[in-house]
Amino acid sequence: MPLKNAHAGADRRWLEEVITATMRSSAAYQMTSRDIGRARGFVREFLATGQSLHAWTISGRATDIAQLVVSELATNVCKYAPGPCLLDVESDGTMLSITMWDSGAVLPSPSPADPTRVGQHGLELVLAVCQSFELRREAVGKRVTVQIALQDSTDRPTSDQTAR
Amino acid sequence: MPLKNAHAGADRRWLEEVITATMRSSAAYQMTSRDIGRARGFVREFLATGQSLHAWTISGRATDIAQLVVSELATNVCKYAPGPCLLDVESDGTMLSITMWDSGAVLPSPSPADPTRVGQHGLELVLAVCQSFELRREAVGKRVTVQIALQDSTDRPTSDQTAR
Amino acid sequence: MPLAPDEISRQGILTTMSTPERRHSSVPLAVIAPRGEFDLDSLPPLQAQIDTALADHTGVILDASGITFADSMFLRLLLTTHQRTDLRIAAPSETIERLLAVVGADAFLRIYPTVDQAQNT
Amino acid sequence: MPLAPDEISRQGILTTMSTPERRHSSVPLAVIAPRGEFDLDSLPPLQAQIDTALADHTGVILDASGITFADSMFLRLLLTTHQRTDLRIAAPSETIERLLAVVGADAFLRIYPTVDQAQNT
Ligand SMILES: Nc1ncnc2c1ncn2[C@@H]1O[C@H](COP(=O)(O)OP(=O)(O)O)[C@@H](O)[C@H]1O
Ligand SMILES: Nc1ncnc2c1ncn2[C@@H]1O[C@H](COP(=O)(O)OP(=O)(O)O)[C@@H](O)[C@H]1O
Repeated sequence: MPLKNAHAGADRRWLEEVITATMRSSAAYQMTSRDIGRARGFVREFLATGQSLHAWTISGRATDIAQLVVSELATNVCKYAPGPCLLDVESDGTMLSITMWDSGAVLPSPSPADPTRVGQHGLELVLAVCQSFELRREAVGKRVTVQIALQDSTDRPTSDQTAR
Repeated sequence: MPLKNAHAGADRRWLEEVITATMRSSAAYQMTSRDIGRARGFVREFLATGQSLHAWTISGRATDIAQLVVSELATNVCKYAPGPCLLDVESDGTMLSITMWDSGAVLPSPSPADPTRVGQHGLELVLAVCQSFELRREAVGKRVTVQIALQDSTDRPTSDQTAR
Repeated sequence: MPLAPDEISRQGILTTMSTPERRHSSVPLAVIAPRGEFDLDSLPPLQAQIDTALADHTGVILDASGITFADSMFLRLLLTTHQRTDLRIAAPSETIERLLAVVGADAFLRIYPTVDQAQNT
Repeated sequence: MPLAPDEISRQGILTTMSTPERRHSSVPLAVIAPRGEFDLDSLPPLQAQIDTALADHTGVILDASGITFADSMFLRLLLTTHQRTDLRIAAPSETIERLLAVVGADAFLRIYPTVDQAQNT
Protein backbone atom coordinates (compact mmCIF):
# COMPACT_ATOMS: atom_id res chain seq x y z
CA MET A 1 0.00 0.00 0.00
CA PRO A 2 1.50 3.33 -0.99
CA LEU A 3 2.42 5.75 1.75
CA LYS A 4 1.31 9.35 1.69
CA ASN A 5 4.87 10.49 1.15
CA ALA A 6 5.32 8.24 -1.83
CA HIS A 7 2.21 9.83 -3.33
CA ALA A 8 3.54 13.30 -2.75
CA GLY A 9 6.83 12.25 -4.33
CA ALA A 10 5.11 10.86 -7.39
CA ASP A 11 3.07 14.05 -7.75
CA ARG A 12 6.16 16.18 -7.51
CA ARG A 13 7.92 13.99 -10.05
CA TRP A 14 4.98 14.27 -12.41
CA LEU A 15 4.96 18.02 -11.99
CA GLU A 16 8.68 18.20 -12.70
CA GLU A 17 8.19 16.11 -15.78
CA VAL A 18 5.65 18.56 -17.13
CA ILE A 19 7.80 21.52 -16.25
CA THR A 20 11.07 20.13 -17.57
CA ALA A 21 9.44 18.21 -20.43
CA THR A 22 11.80 17.61 -23.29
CA MET A 23 10.29 17.41 -26.75
CA ARG A 24 11.96 15.71 -29.71
CA SER A 25 10.98 15.40 -33.33
CA SER A 26 12.65 14.12 -36.50
CA ALA A 27 12.10 14.50 -40.22
CA ALA A 28 13.84 12.88 -43.18
CA TYR A 29 14.32 14.64 -46.49
CA GLN A 30 15.87 13.94 -49.84
CA MET A 31 16.73 17.63 -49.67
CA THR A 32 15.79 18.96 -53.00
CA SER A 33 15.54 22.74 -52.91
CA ARG A 34 11.78 22.65 -52.15
CA ASP A 35 12.58 20.73 -48.97
CA ILE A 36 14.41 23.74 -47.54
CA GLY A 37 11.10 25.55 -46.91
CA ARG A 38 9.53 22.34 -45.61
CA ALA A 39 12.34 21.97 -43.09
CA ARG A 40 11.73 25.52 -41.86
CA GLY A 41 8.03 24.71 -41.53
CA PHE A 42 8.97 21.65 -39.51
CA VAL A 43 10.92 23.61 -36.88
CA ARG A 44 8.26 26.33 -36.82
CA GLU A 45 5.59 23.71 -36.05
CA PHE A 46 7.82 22.12 -33.43
CA LEU A 47 8.19 25.41 -31.58
CA ALA A 48 4.47 26.18 -31.91
CA THR A 49 3.67 22.78 -30.40
CA GLY A 50 6.05 23.47 -27.50
CA GLN A 51 4.31 26.78 -26.91
CA SER A 52 0.79 25.34 -26.87
CA LEU A 53 1.54 22.01 -25.15
CA HIS A 54 4.19 23.05 -22.63
CA ALA A 55 3.66 26.82 -22.45
CA TRP A 56 7.22 27.47 -23.60
CA THR A 57 7.92 31.16 -23.92
CA ILE A 58 9.79 31.69 -27.15
CA SER A 59 10.92 35.08 -28.37
CA GLY A 60 10.11 36.21 -31.90
CA ARG A 61 13.83 36.48 -32.46
CA ALA A 62 14.34 32.84 -31.44
CA THR A 63 11.63 31.65 -33.83
CA ASP A 64 13.30 33.61 -36.63
CA ILE A 65 16.74 32.33 -35.76
CA ALA A 66 15.59 28.71 -35.52
CA GLN A 67 14.25 28.94 -39.07
CA LEU A 68 17.41 30.66 -40.27
CA VAL A 69 19.63 27.92 -38.84
CA VAL A 70 17.49 25.16 -40.36
CA SER A 71 17.43 26.98 -43.69
CA GLU A 72 21.23 27.33 -43.77
CA LEU A 73 21.88 23.70 -42.79
CA ALA A 74 19.32 22.45 -45.32
CA THR A 75 20.71 24.67 -48.08
CA ASN A 76 24.19 23.28 -47.47
CA VAL A 77 22.93 19.70 -47.75
CA CYS A 78 21.39 20.68 -51.11
CA LYS A 79 24.61 22.27 -52.26
CA TYR A 80 27.34 20.07 -50.81
CA ALA A 81 25.89 16.71 -49.78
CA PRO A 82 22.86 16.03 -51.96
CA GLY A 83 20.86 12.97 -50.99
CA PRO A 84 19.07 11.75 -47.91
CA CYS A 85 19.37 13.74 -44.71
CA LEU A 86 17.86 13.67 -41.26
CA LEU A 87 16.73 16.69 -39.25
CA ASP A 88 16.35 16.27 -35.47
CA VAL A 89 15.06 18.96 -33.18
CA GLU A 90 14.97 18.78 -29.41
CA SER A 91 14.18 21.25 -26.68
CA ASP A 92 13.38 21.60 -23.01
CA GLY A 93 11.87 25.03 -23.57
CA THR A 94 15.09 26.88 -22.83
CA MET A 95 17.53 25.71 -25.48
CA LEU A 96 16.65 24.41 -28.93
CA SER A 97 18.99 21.83 -30.38
CA ILE A 98 18.93 21.43 -34.18
CA THR A 99 20.82 18.49 -35.67
CA MET A 100 21.28 17.80 -39.36
CA TRP A 101 22.81 14.54 -40.48
CA ASP A 102 23.88 14.21 -44.09
CA SER A 103 25.77 11.59 -46.09
CA GLY A 104 28.77 13.77 -47.02
CA ALA A 105 32.07 12.96 -45.32
CA VAL A 106 33.64 16.42 -45.51
CA LEU A 107 33.09 18.68 -42.49
CA PRO A 108 31.84 22.19 -43.35
CA SER A 109 33.94 25.24 -42.50
CA PRO A 110 32.23 28.48 -41.53
CA SER A 111 33.85 31.58 -43.02
CA PRO A 112 34.95 34.38 -40.71
CA ALA A 113 32.69 37.44 -40.53
CA ASP A 114 33.32 39.75 -43.50
CA PRO A 115 30.48 41.88 -44.88
CA THR A 116 32.49 42.73 -48.02
CA ARG A 117 32.47 39.09 -49.13
CA VAL A 118 29.53 38.36 -51.41
CA GLY A 119 29.04 34.67 -50.60
CA GLN A 120 29.69 32.17 -47.81
CA HIS A 121 27.60 33.91 -45.19
CA GLY A 122 25.57 30.78 -44.38
CA LEU A 123 27.54 29.26 -41.53
CA GLU A 124 28.83 32.69 -40.53
CA LEU A 125 25.20 33.56 -39.74
CA VAL A 126 24.73 30.27 -37.89
CA LEU A 127 27.84 30.87 -35.74
CA ALA A 128 26.76 34.43 -35.02
CA VAL A 129 23.34 33.50 -33.67
CA CYS A 130 24.06 30.20 -31.94
CA GLN A 131 24.90 29.22 -28.39
CA SER A 132 26.93 26.24 -29.61
CA PHE A 133 27.96 24.65 -32.89
CA GLU A 134 29.19 21.08 -33.22
CA LEU A 135 30.54 19.01 -36.10
CA ARG A 136 30.76 15.24 -35.69
CA ARG A 137 31.93 12.53 -38.07
CA GLU A 138 29.68 9.47 -38.21
CA ALA A 139 30.27 5.98 -39.59
CA VAL A 140 28.52 7.35 -42.66
CA GLY A 141 28.47 11.08 -43.26
CA LYS A 142 28.46 13.72 -40.52
CA ARG A 143 26.23 15.57 -38.09
CA VAL A 144 26.03 19.29 -37.47
CA THR A 145 24.35 20.31 -34.20
CA VAL A 146 23.42 23.89 -33.43
CA GLN A 147 21.94 25.10 -30.16
CA ILE A 148 20.05 28.36 -29.84
CA ALA A 149 18.50 30.07 -26.83
CA LEU A 150 14.69 30.30 -26.94
CA GLN A 151 14.48 33.34 -24.68
CA ASP A 152 16.31 36.57 -25.40
CA SER A 153 18.75 37.61 -22.74
CA THR A 154 20.77 40.76 -22.51
CA ASP A 155 23.52 39.37 -20.29
CA ARG A 156 24.21 36.23 -22.32
CA PRO A 157 26.59 37.12 -25.13
CA THR A 158 24.44 35.87 -27.99
CA SER A 159 25.18 36.79 -31.47
CA ASP A 160 24.62 40.25 -32.72
CA GLN A 161 27.19 42.03 -30.57
CA THR A 162 29.84 39.33 -30.82
CA ALA A 163 29.42 38.92 -34.53
CA ARG A 164 30.48 42.47 -35.15
CA MET B 1 25.81 -7.47 7.74
CA PRO B 2 26.60 -7.45 4.02
CA LEU B 3 25.32 -10.34 1.94
CA LYS B 4 27.63 -12.32 -0.31
CA ASN B 5 25.84 -11.00 -3.37
CA ALA B 6 26.31 -7.44 -2.28
CA HIS B 7 30.03 -8.14 -2.01
CA ALA B 8 30.13 -9.67 -5.48
CA GLY B 9 28.23 -6.66 -6.80
CA ALA B 10 30.67 -4.25 -5.24
CA ASP B 11 33.60 -6.19 -6.69
CA ARG B 12 32.08 -6.16 -10.14
CA ARG B 13 31.41 -2.45 -9.87
CA TRP B 14 34.99 -1.83 -8.80
CA LEU B 15 36.24 -3.88 -11.74
CA GLU B 16 34.06 -1.94 -14.17
CA GLU B 17 35.34 1.28 -12.73
CA VAL B 18 38.91 0.24 -13.45
CA ILE B 19 38.06 -0.95 -16.94
CA THR B 20 35.93 2.00 -17.95
CA ALA B 21 37.91 4.48 -15.89
CA THR B 22 37.59 8.02 -17.08
CA MET B 23 40.56 10.28 -16.47
CA ARG B 24 40.35 14.06 -16.35
CA SER B 25 42.96 16.73 -15.95
CA SER B 26 43.06 20.52 -16.20
CA ALA B 27 45.71 23.16 -16.60
CA ALA B 28 45.50 26.95 -16.58
CA TYR B 29 47.78 29.14 -18.65
CA GLN B 30 48.30 32.82 -19.34
CA MET B 31 49.14 31.54 -22.81
CA THR B 32 52.26 33.32 -23.71
CA SER B 33 53.97 31.63 -26.63
CA ARG B 34 56.17 29.49 -24.34
CA ASP B 35 52.99 28.00 -22.88
CA ILE B 36 52.13 26.38 -26.22
CA GLY B 37 54.87 23.77 -25.75
CA ARG B 38 53.90 23.35 -22.10
CA ALA B 39 50.30 22.61 -23.13
CA ARG B 40 51.54 19.93 -25.54
CA GLY B 41 53.62 18.43 -22.75
CA PHE B 42 50.53 18.40 -20.56
CA VAL B 43 48.46 16.30 -22.97
CA ARG B 44 51.47 14.04 -23.67
CA GLU B 45 51.82 13.36 -19.93
CA PHE B 46 48.08 12.78 -19.63
CA LEU B 47 48.14 10.12 -22.32
CA ALA B 48 51.28 8.52 -20.87
CA THR B 49 49.56 8.32 -17.47
CA GLY B 50 46.52 6.68 -19.06
CA GLN B 51 48.81 4.14 -20.70
CA SER B 52 50.66 3.22 -17.54
CA LEU B 53 47.75 3.48 -15.06
CA HIS B 54 44.89 2.09 -17.14
CA ALA B 55 46.74 0.23 -19.89
CA TRP B 56 45.14 2.38 -22.57
CA THR B 57 46.37 1.44 -26.01
CA ILE B 58 47.12 4.65 -27.86
CA SER B 59 48.44 4.77 -31.40
CA GLY B 60 51.49 6.85 -32.24
CA ARG B 61 49.28 8.74 -34.65
CA ALA B 62 46.83 9.59 -31.85
CA THR B 63 49.61 10.88 -29.59
CA ASP B 64 50.83 13.08 -32.46
CA ILE B 65 47.37 14.32 -33.27
CA ALA B 66 46.53 15.10 -29.65
CA GLN B 67 49.59 17.33 -29.47
CA LEU B 68 48.76 18.94 -32.80
CA VAL B 69 45.22 19.80 -31.67
CA VAL B 70 46.46 21.26 -28.36
CA SER B 71 49.14 23.21 -30.19
CA GLU B 72 46.66 24.73 -32.63
CA LEU B 73 44.13 25.66 -29.94
CA ALA B 74 46.85 27.14 -27.73
CA THR B 75 48.37 29.08 -30.63
CA ASN B 76 44.97 30.59 -31.42
CA VAL B 77 44.53 31.73 -27.83
CA CYS B 78 47.94 33.42 -28.10
CA LYS B 79 46.98 35.09 -31.35
CA TYR B 80 43.31 35.93 -30.97
CA ALA B 81 42.33 35.83 -27.29
CA PRO B 82 45.44 36.60 -25.25
CA GLY B 83 45.02 36.20 -21.51
CA PRO B 84 44.01 33.44 -19.16
CA CYS B 85 42.82 30.16 -20.61
CA LEU B 86 41.89 26.74 -19.32
CA LEU B 87 42.81 23.43 -20.91
CA ASP B 88 40.76 20.36 -19.95
CA VAL B 89 41.49 16.87 -21.15
CA GLU B 90 39.33 13.83 -20.54
CA SER B 91 39.37 10.27 -21.79
CA ASP B 92 37.98 6.80 -21.24
CA GLY B 93 40.81 5.26 -23.23
CA THR B 94 38.89 5.27 -26.51
CA MET B 95 38.17 8.92 -27.22
CA LEU B 96 40.22 11.88 -26.03
CA SER B 97 38.32 15.09 -25.41
CA ILE B 98 40.35 18.31 -25.47
CA THR B 99 38.63 21.50 -24.32
CA MET B 100 40.12 24.98 -24.43
CA TRP B 101 38.31 27.83 -22.76
CA ASP B 102 39.47 31.35 -23.49
CA SER B 103 38.17 34.81 -22.66
CA GLY B 104 37.50 35.97 -26.23
CA ALA B 105 33.85 36.27 -27.27
CA VAL B 106 34.31 35.69 -31.01
CA LEU B 107 33.92 32.10 -32.19
CA PRO B 108 36.77 30.87 -34.43
CA SER B 109 36.06 29.85 -38.02
CA PRO B 110 38.09 27.05 -39.58
CA SER B 111 39.08 27.70 -43.18
CA PRO B 112 38.17 25.15 -45.85
CA ALA B 113 40.95 22.83 -47.04
CA ASP B 114 43.17 24.59 -49.60
CA PRO B 115 46.86 23.68 -49.88
CA THR B 116 47.59 26.73 -52.05
CA ARG B 117 46.71 29.10 -49.19
CA VAL B 118 49.78 30.02 -47.18
CA GLY B 119 48.10 30.62 -43.79
CA GLN B 120 45.00 29.61 -41.84
CA HIS B 121 45.72 25.92 -41.77
CA GLY B 122 45.38 25.66 -37.99
CA LEU B 123 41.73 24.76 -37.55
CA GLU B 124 41.68 23.11 -40.98
CA LEU B 125 44.18 20.61 -39.52
CA VAL B 126 42.07 20.21 -36.39
CA LEU B 127 38.90 19.52 -38.41
CA ALA B 128 40.74 17.06 -40.62
CA VAL B 129 42.01 14.91 -37.75
CA CYS B 130 39.12 15.12 -35.29
CA GLN B 131 36.10 12.96 -34.61
CA SER B 132 34.11 15.99 -33.45
CA PHE B 133 34.59 19.75 -33.11
CA GLU B 134 32.40 21.95 -30.93
CA LEU B 135 32.22 25.70 -30.32
CA ARG B 136 30.26 26.96 -27.33
CA ARG B 137 29.64 30.48 -26.04
CA GLU B 138 30.05 30.87 -22.30
CA ALA B 139 28.94 33.63 -19.92
CA VAL B 140 32.51 34.87 -20.38
CA GLY B 141 34.44 33.83 -23.47
CA LYS B 142 33.98 30.55 -25.30
CA ARG B 143 34.97 26.89 -25.28
CA VAL B 144 36.32 24.82 -28.13
CA THR B 145 36.06 21.04 -27.65
CA VAL B 146 37.79 18.59 -29.95
CA GLN B 147 37.48 14.82 -29.74
CA ILE B 148 39.99 12.47 -31.28
CA ALA B 149 40.10 8.67 -31.45
CA LEU B 150 42.96 7.08 -29.49
CA GLN B 151 43.09 3.94 -31.62
CA ASP B 152 43.59 3.99 -35.36
CA SER B 153 40.80 2.43 -37.31
CA THR B 154 40.58 1.83 -41.01
CA ASP B 155 36.80 1.72 -41.22
CA ARG B 156 36.13 4.92 -39.29
CA PRO B 157 36.44 7.88 -41.64
CA THR B 158 39.03 9.79 -39.67
CA SER B 159 40.93 12.56 -41.19
CA ASP B 160 43.45 11.95 -43.85
CA GLN B 161 41.16 10.58 -46.52
CA THR B 162 38.31 12.97 -45.87
CA ALA B 163 40.54 15.98 -45.72
CA ARG B 164 41.66 15.52 -49.29
CA MET C 1 4.53 13.31 -32.61
CA PRO C 2 5.23 13.64 -36.31
CA LEU C 3 4.69 17.18 -37.46
CA ALA C 4 3.44 17.79 -40.95
CA PRO C 5 5.59 20.16 -43.00
CA ASP C 6 3.95 23.53 -43.13
CA GLU C 7 3.43 24.50 -46.71
CA ILE C 8 0.79 27.12 -46.18
CA SER C 9 2.98 30.07 -45.36
CA ARG C 10 5.14 29.64 -48.44
CA GLN C 11 3.80 32.26 -50.75
CA GLY C 12 4.40 33.05 -54.36
CA ILE C 13 6.11 36.22 -55.43
CA LEU C 14 3.63 39.02 -56.00
CA THR C 15 5.26 42.12 -57.27
CA THR C 16 4.45 45.56 -58.49
CA MET C 17 6.93 47.04 -60.90
CA SER C 18 6.61 50.72 -61.51
CA THR C 19 8.71 53.72 -62.27
CA PRO C 20 8.15 56.13 -59.39
CA GLU C 21 7.17 59.68 -60.30
CA ARG C 22 10.19 61.89 -60.26
CA ARG C 23 9.83 64.30 -57.45
CA HIS C 24 13.05 65.09 -55.60
CA SER C 25 14.58 62.01 -57.09
CA SER C 26 16.68 62.47 -60.19
CA VAL C 27 16.92 58.82 -61.27
CA PRO C 28 13.97 56.66 -62.09
CA LEU C 29 14.19 53.55 -59.99
CA ALA C 30 12.18 50.41 -60.45
CA VAL C 31 10.24 49.24 -57.41
CA ILE C 32 9.83 45.54 -56.76
CA ALA C 33 7.87 44.12 -53.84
CA PRO C 34 8.47 40.40 -53.50
CA ARG C 35 6.38 38.58 -50.89
CA GLY C 36 6.92 35.41 -48.88
CA GLU C 37 10.00 33.42 -47.93
CA PHE C 38 13.29 33.67 -49.80
CA ASP C 39 15.87 30.92 -49.95
CA LEU C 40 17.82 28.88 -52.53
CA ASP C 41 14.55 27.59 -53.93
CA SER C 42 12.75 30.90 -54.38
CA LEU C 43 15.65 33.02 -55.55
CA PRO C 44 15.74 32.42 -59.33
CA PRO C 45 12.42 34.27 -59.94
CA LEU C 46 13.57 37.17 -57.75
CA GLN C 47 16.88 37.30 -59.60
CA ALA C 48 14.99 37.34 -62.91
CA GLN C 49 12.75 40.12 -61.65
CA ILE C 50 15.74 42.24 -60.68
CA ASP C 51 17.39 41.59 -64.05
CA THR C 52 14.21 42.67 -65.86
CA ALA C 53 13.90 45.80 -63.72
CA LEU C 54 17.52 46.77 -64.39
CA ALA C 55 17.13 46.37 -68.17
CA ASP C 56 15.44 49.79 -68.31
CA HIS C 57 16.14 51.37 -64.91
CA THR C 58 19.32 52.71 -63.35
CA GLY C 59 18.54 51.10 -60.03
CA VAL C 60 15.98 49.22 -58.03
CA ILE C 61 14.04 49.75 -54.83
CA LEU C 62 13.32 46.50 -53.03
CA ASP C 63 10.18 46.94 -50.96
CA ALA C 64 11.04 44.31 -48.34
CA SER C 65 7.89 44.74 -46.23
CA GLY C 66 6.32 41.55 -47.60
CA ILE C 67 9.38 39.32 -47.05
CA THR C 68 8.60 37.04 -44.12
CA PHE C 69 11.85 35.06 -44.19
CA ALA C 70 15.23 35.30 -45.88
CA ASP C 71 18.55 33.48 -45.48
CA SER C 72 22.13 33.73 -46.74
CA MET C 73 21.09 33.01 -50.35
CA PHE C 74 18.87 36.10 -50.30
CA LEU C 75 21.68 38.07 -48.66
CA ARG C 76 24.00 36.97 -51.44
CA LEU C 77 21.55 38.30 -54.04
CA LEU C 78 21.37 41.65 -52.22
CA LEU C 79 25.15 41.91 -52.10
CA THR C 80 25.69 41.09 -55.79
CA THR C 81 22.86 43.47 -56.76
CA HIS C 82 24.36 46.22 -54.60
CA GLN C 83 27.68 45.71 -56.43
CA ARG C 84 26.18 46.13 -59.88
CA THR C 85 23.58 48.86 -59.39
CA ASP C 86 21.85 51.38 -57.12
CA LEU C 87 19.97 49.02 -54.78
CA ARG C 88 17.72 50.55 -52.13
CA ILE C 89 16.07 48.40 -49.51
CA ALA C 90 12.84 49.81 -48.15
CA ALA C 91 10.73 48.90 -45.11
CA PRO C 92 12.69 45.83 -43.95
CA SER C 93 11.03 43.74 -41.26
CA GLU C 94 12.89 42.97 -38.04
CA THR C 95 13.89 39.61 -39.53
CA ILE C 96 15.55 41.21 -42.54
CA GLU C 97 17.13 43.93 -40.41
CA ARG C 98 18.65 41.26 -38.18
CA LEU C 99 19.95 39.29 -41.17
CA LEU C 100 21.77 42.35 -42.48
CA ALA C 101 23.00 43.43 -39.04
CA VAL C 102 24.44 40.06 -38.04
CA VAL C 103 26.89 40.03 -40.94
CA GLY C 104 27.47 43.79 -40.85
CA ALA C 105 25.93 44.47 -44.28
CA ASP C 106 23.67 47.15 -42.77
CA ALA C 107 26.77 49.35 -42.59
CA PHE C 108 26.95 49.89 -46.36
CA LEU C 109 23.67 48.76 -47.91
CA ARG C 110 21.17 51.57 -48.51
CA ILE C 111 18.25 50.98 -46.19
CA TYR C 112 15.17 53.21 -45.85
CA PRO C 113 12.15 53.06 -43.55
CA THR C 114 9.70 53.45 -46.47
CA VAL C 115 9.58 53.15 -50.25
CA ASP C 116 8.82 56.85 -50.38
CA GLN C 117 11.98 57.76 -48.55
CA ALA C 118 13.97 55.41 -50.77
CA GLN C 119 12.59 57.20 -53.83
CA ASN C 120 13.20 60.70 -52.59
CA THR C 121 16.79 60.51 -51.46
CA MET D 1 46.21 14.19 -10.46
CA PRO D 2 47.95 17.37 -11.50
CA LEU D 3 50.48 16.72 -14.21
CA ALA D 4 53.59 18.81 -14.37
CA PRO D 5 54.22 20.47 -17.71
CA ASP D 6 56.90 18.56 -19.54
CA GLU D 7 59.69 20.88 -20.45
CA ILE D 8 62.37 18.30 -21.02
CA SER D 9 61.56 17.37 -24.57
CA ARG D 10 61.63 20.93 -25.80
CA GLN D 11 64.97 21.18 -27.44
CA GLY D 12 66.95 24.04 -28.84
CA ILE D 13 67.73 24.36 -32.51
CA LEU D 14 70.98 22.66 -33.38
CA THR D 15 71.87 23.12 -36.98
CA THR D 16 74.58 22.39 -39.46
CA MET D 17 74.83 24.76 -42.34
CA SER D 18 76.94 23.65 -45.21
CA THR D 19 77.16 23.93 -48.94
CA PRO D 20 76.93 20.38 -50.25
CA GLU D 21 79.66 19.28 -52.63
CA ARG D 22 78.44 19.62 -56.16
CA ARG D 23 78.11 16.20 -57.63
CA HIS D 24 75.15 15.76 -59.93
CA SER D 25 73.62 18.87 -58.49
CA SER D 26 74.11 22.08 -60.42
CA VAL D 27 72.99 24.55 -57.72
CA PRO D 28 74.61 24.86 -54.32
CA LEU D 29 71.88 24.50 -51.71
CA ALA D 30 72.25 25.29 -48.06
CA VAL D 31 71.39 22.47 -45.68
CA ILE D 32 69.74 23.26 -42.37
CA ALA D 33 68.87 20.63 -39.81
CA PRO D 34 66.70 22.10 -37.07
CA ARG D 35 65.95 19.84 -34.11
CA GLY D 36 63.08 19.68 -31.62
CA GLU D 37 59.54 21.00 -31.63
CA PHE D 38 58.38 23.78 -33.92
CA ASP D 39 55.48 26.09 -33.17
CA LEU D 40 54.71 29.82 -32.91
CA ASP D 41 57.29 30.10 -30.14
CA SER D 42 60.21 28.41 -31.87
CA LEU D 43 59.71 29.73 -35.37
CA PRO D 44 61.56 33.07 -35.34
CA PRO D 45 65.02 31.43 -35.02
CA LEU D 46 64.18 28.98 -37.80
CA GLN D 47 62.95 31.82 -39.99
CA ALA D 48 66.18 33.70 -39.30
CA GLN D 49 68.21 30.62 -40.16
CA ILE D 50 66.44 30.22 -43.49
CA ASP D 51 66.93 33.92 -44.26
CA THR D 52 70.65 33.64 -43.52
CA ALA D 53 70.96 30.52 -45.66
CA LEU D 54 69.20 32.19 -48.57
CA ALA D 55 71.45 35.25 -48.43
CA ASP D 56 74.18 33.30 -50.26
CA HIS D 57 72.42 30.20 -51.59
CA THR D 58 69.84 29.71 -54.32
CA GLY D 59 67.82 27.33 -52.22
CA VAL D 60 67.68 25.39 -49.00
CA ILE D 61 67.45 21.75 -48.00
CA LEU D 62 65.57 21.29 -44.76
CA ASP D 63 66.80 18.11 -43.09
CA ALA D 64 63.58 17.39 -41.16
CA SER D 65 64.79 14.20 -39.49
CA GLY D 66 65.36 15.93 -36.16
CA ILE D 67 61.96 17.65 -36.00
CA THR D 68 59.88 15.85 -33.39
CA PHE D 69 56.79 18.05 -33.62
CA ALA D 70 55.45 20.74 -35.93
CA ASP D 71 52.12 22.53 -36.30
CA SER D 72 50.42 24.96 -38.68
CA MET D 73 52.88 27.76 -37.90
CA PHE D 74 55.73 25.55 -39.14
CA LEU D 75 53.63 24.61 -42.17
CA ARG D 76 53.13 28.29 -42.91
CA LEU D 77 56.89 28.84 -42.86
CA LEU D 78 57.39 25.93 -45.28
CA LEU D 79 54.75 27.32 -47.64
CA THR D 80 56.14 30.87 -47.67
CA THR D 81 59.68 29.54 -48.11
CA HIS D 82 58.54 27.32 -50.97
CA GLN D 83 57.03 30.39 -52.65
CA ARG D 84 60.24 32.41 -52.50
CA THR D 85 62.93 29.83 -53.18
CA ASP D 86 63.92 26.25 -54.01
CA LEU D 87 62.93 24.50 -50.77
CA ARG D 88 63.63 20.78 -50.46
CA ILE D 89 62.42 18.81 -47.49
CA ALA D 90 64.52 15.78 -46.63
CA ALA D 91 63.89 12.80 -44.38
CA PRO D 92 60.57 13.90 -42.86
CA SER D 93 59.32 11.83 -39.93
CA GLU D 94 55.85 10.31 -40.01
CA THR D 95 54.58 13.29 -38.00
CA ILE D 96 55.79 15.78 -40.57
CA GLU D 97 54.61 13.63 -43.47
CA ARG D 98 51.14 13.53 -41.91
CA LEU D 99 51.10 17.29 -41.36
CA LEU D 100 51.84 17.89 -45.04
CA ALA D 101 49.47 15.17 -46.25
CA VAL D 102 46.47 16.30 -44.22
CA VAL D 103 46.38 19.71 -45.90
CA GLY D 104 47.51 18.37 -49.28
CA ALA D 105 50.81 20.25 -49.32
CA ASP D 106 52.69 17.01 -50.07
CA ALA D 107 51.31 17.27 -53.62
CA PHE D 108 53.54 20.20 -54.56
CA LEU D 109 56.28 20.56 -51.93
CA ARG D 110 59.57 18.86 -52.87
CA ILE D 111 60.06 16.00 -50.47
CA TYR D 112 62.99 13.54 -50.49
CA PRO D 113 63.75 10.45 -48.40
CA THR D 114 67.30 11.63 -47.64
CA VAL D 115 69.42 14.78 -47.73
CA ASP D 116 71.59 13.07 -50.33
CA GLN D 117 68.69 12.57 -52.67
CA ALA D 118 67.55 16.15 -52.12
CA GLN D 119 71.03 17.34 -53.10
CA ASN D 120 71.37 15.21 -56.20
CA THR D 121 68.10 15.83 -57.95
N1 LIG E 1 26.75 19.84 -45.49
C1 LIG E 1 27.98 20.13 -45.96
N2 LIG E 1 28.77 19.15 -46.44
C2 LIG E 1 30.00 19.43 -46.90
N3 LIG E 1 30.54 20.67 -46.94
C3 LIG E 1 29.81 21.69 -46.47
C4 LIG E 1 28.50 21.48 -45.96
N4 LIG E 1 28.02 22.69 -45.56
C5 LIG E 1 28.97 23.58 -45.82
N5 LIG E 1 30.06 23.02 -46.38
C6 LIG E 1 31.31 23.71 -46.74
O1 LIG E 1 31.46 24.84 -45.89
C7 LIG E 1 31.57 26.04 -46.66
C8 LIG E 1 30.89 27.20 -45.96
O2 LIG E 1 29.50 27.06 -46.02
P1 LIG E 1 28.58 28.38 -45.91
O3 LIG E 1 29.11 29.26 -44.84
O4 LIG E 1 27.17 27.93 -45.78
O5 LIG E 1 28.81 29.18 -47.27
P2 LIG E 1 28.44 28.89 -48.80
O6 LIG E 1 27.53 27.70 -48.84
O7 LIG E 1 27.79 30.14 -49.25
O8 LIG E 1 29.77 28.64 -49.46
C9 LIG E 1 31.00 25.71 -48.01
O9 LIG E 1 31.58 26.50 -49.01
C10 LIG E 1 31.31 24.24 -48.17
O10 LIG E 1 32.62 24.08 -48.69
N1 LIG F 1 40.61 31.45 -29.84
C1 LIG F 1 40.13 32.22 -30.84
N2 LIG F 1 39.43 33.35 -30.55
C2 LIG F 1 38.94 34.13 -31.54
N3 LIG F 1 39.08 33.87 -32.84
C3 LIG F 1 39.78 32.79 -33.21
C4 LIG F 1 40.32 31.90 -32.24
N4 LIG F 1 40.94 30.89 -32.90
C5 LIG F 1 40.79 31.13 -34.21
N5 LIG F 1 40.09 32.27 -34.43
C6 LIG F 1 39.71 32.82 -35.73
O1 LIG F 1 39.58 31.74 -36.64
C7 LIG F 1 40.44 31.92 -37.78
C8 LIG F 1 41.01 30.61 -38.26
O2 LIG F 1 41.99 30.11 -37.36
P1 LIG F 1 43.13 29.13 -37.88
O3 LIG F 1 42.51 28.13 -38.79
O4 LIG F 1 43.86 28.61 -36.71
O5 LIG F 1 44.06 30.00 -38.83
P2 LIG F 1 45.08 31.21 -38.54
O6 LIG F 1 45.24 31.33 -37.06
O7 LIG F 1 46.33 30.81 -39.23
O8 LIG F 1 44.41 32.40 -39.16
C9 LIG F 1 41.49 32.91 -37.34
O9 LIG F 1 41.97 33.66 -38.43
C10 LIG F 1 40.74 33.76 -36.32
O10 LIG F 1 40.05 34.80 -36.99
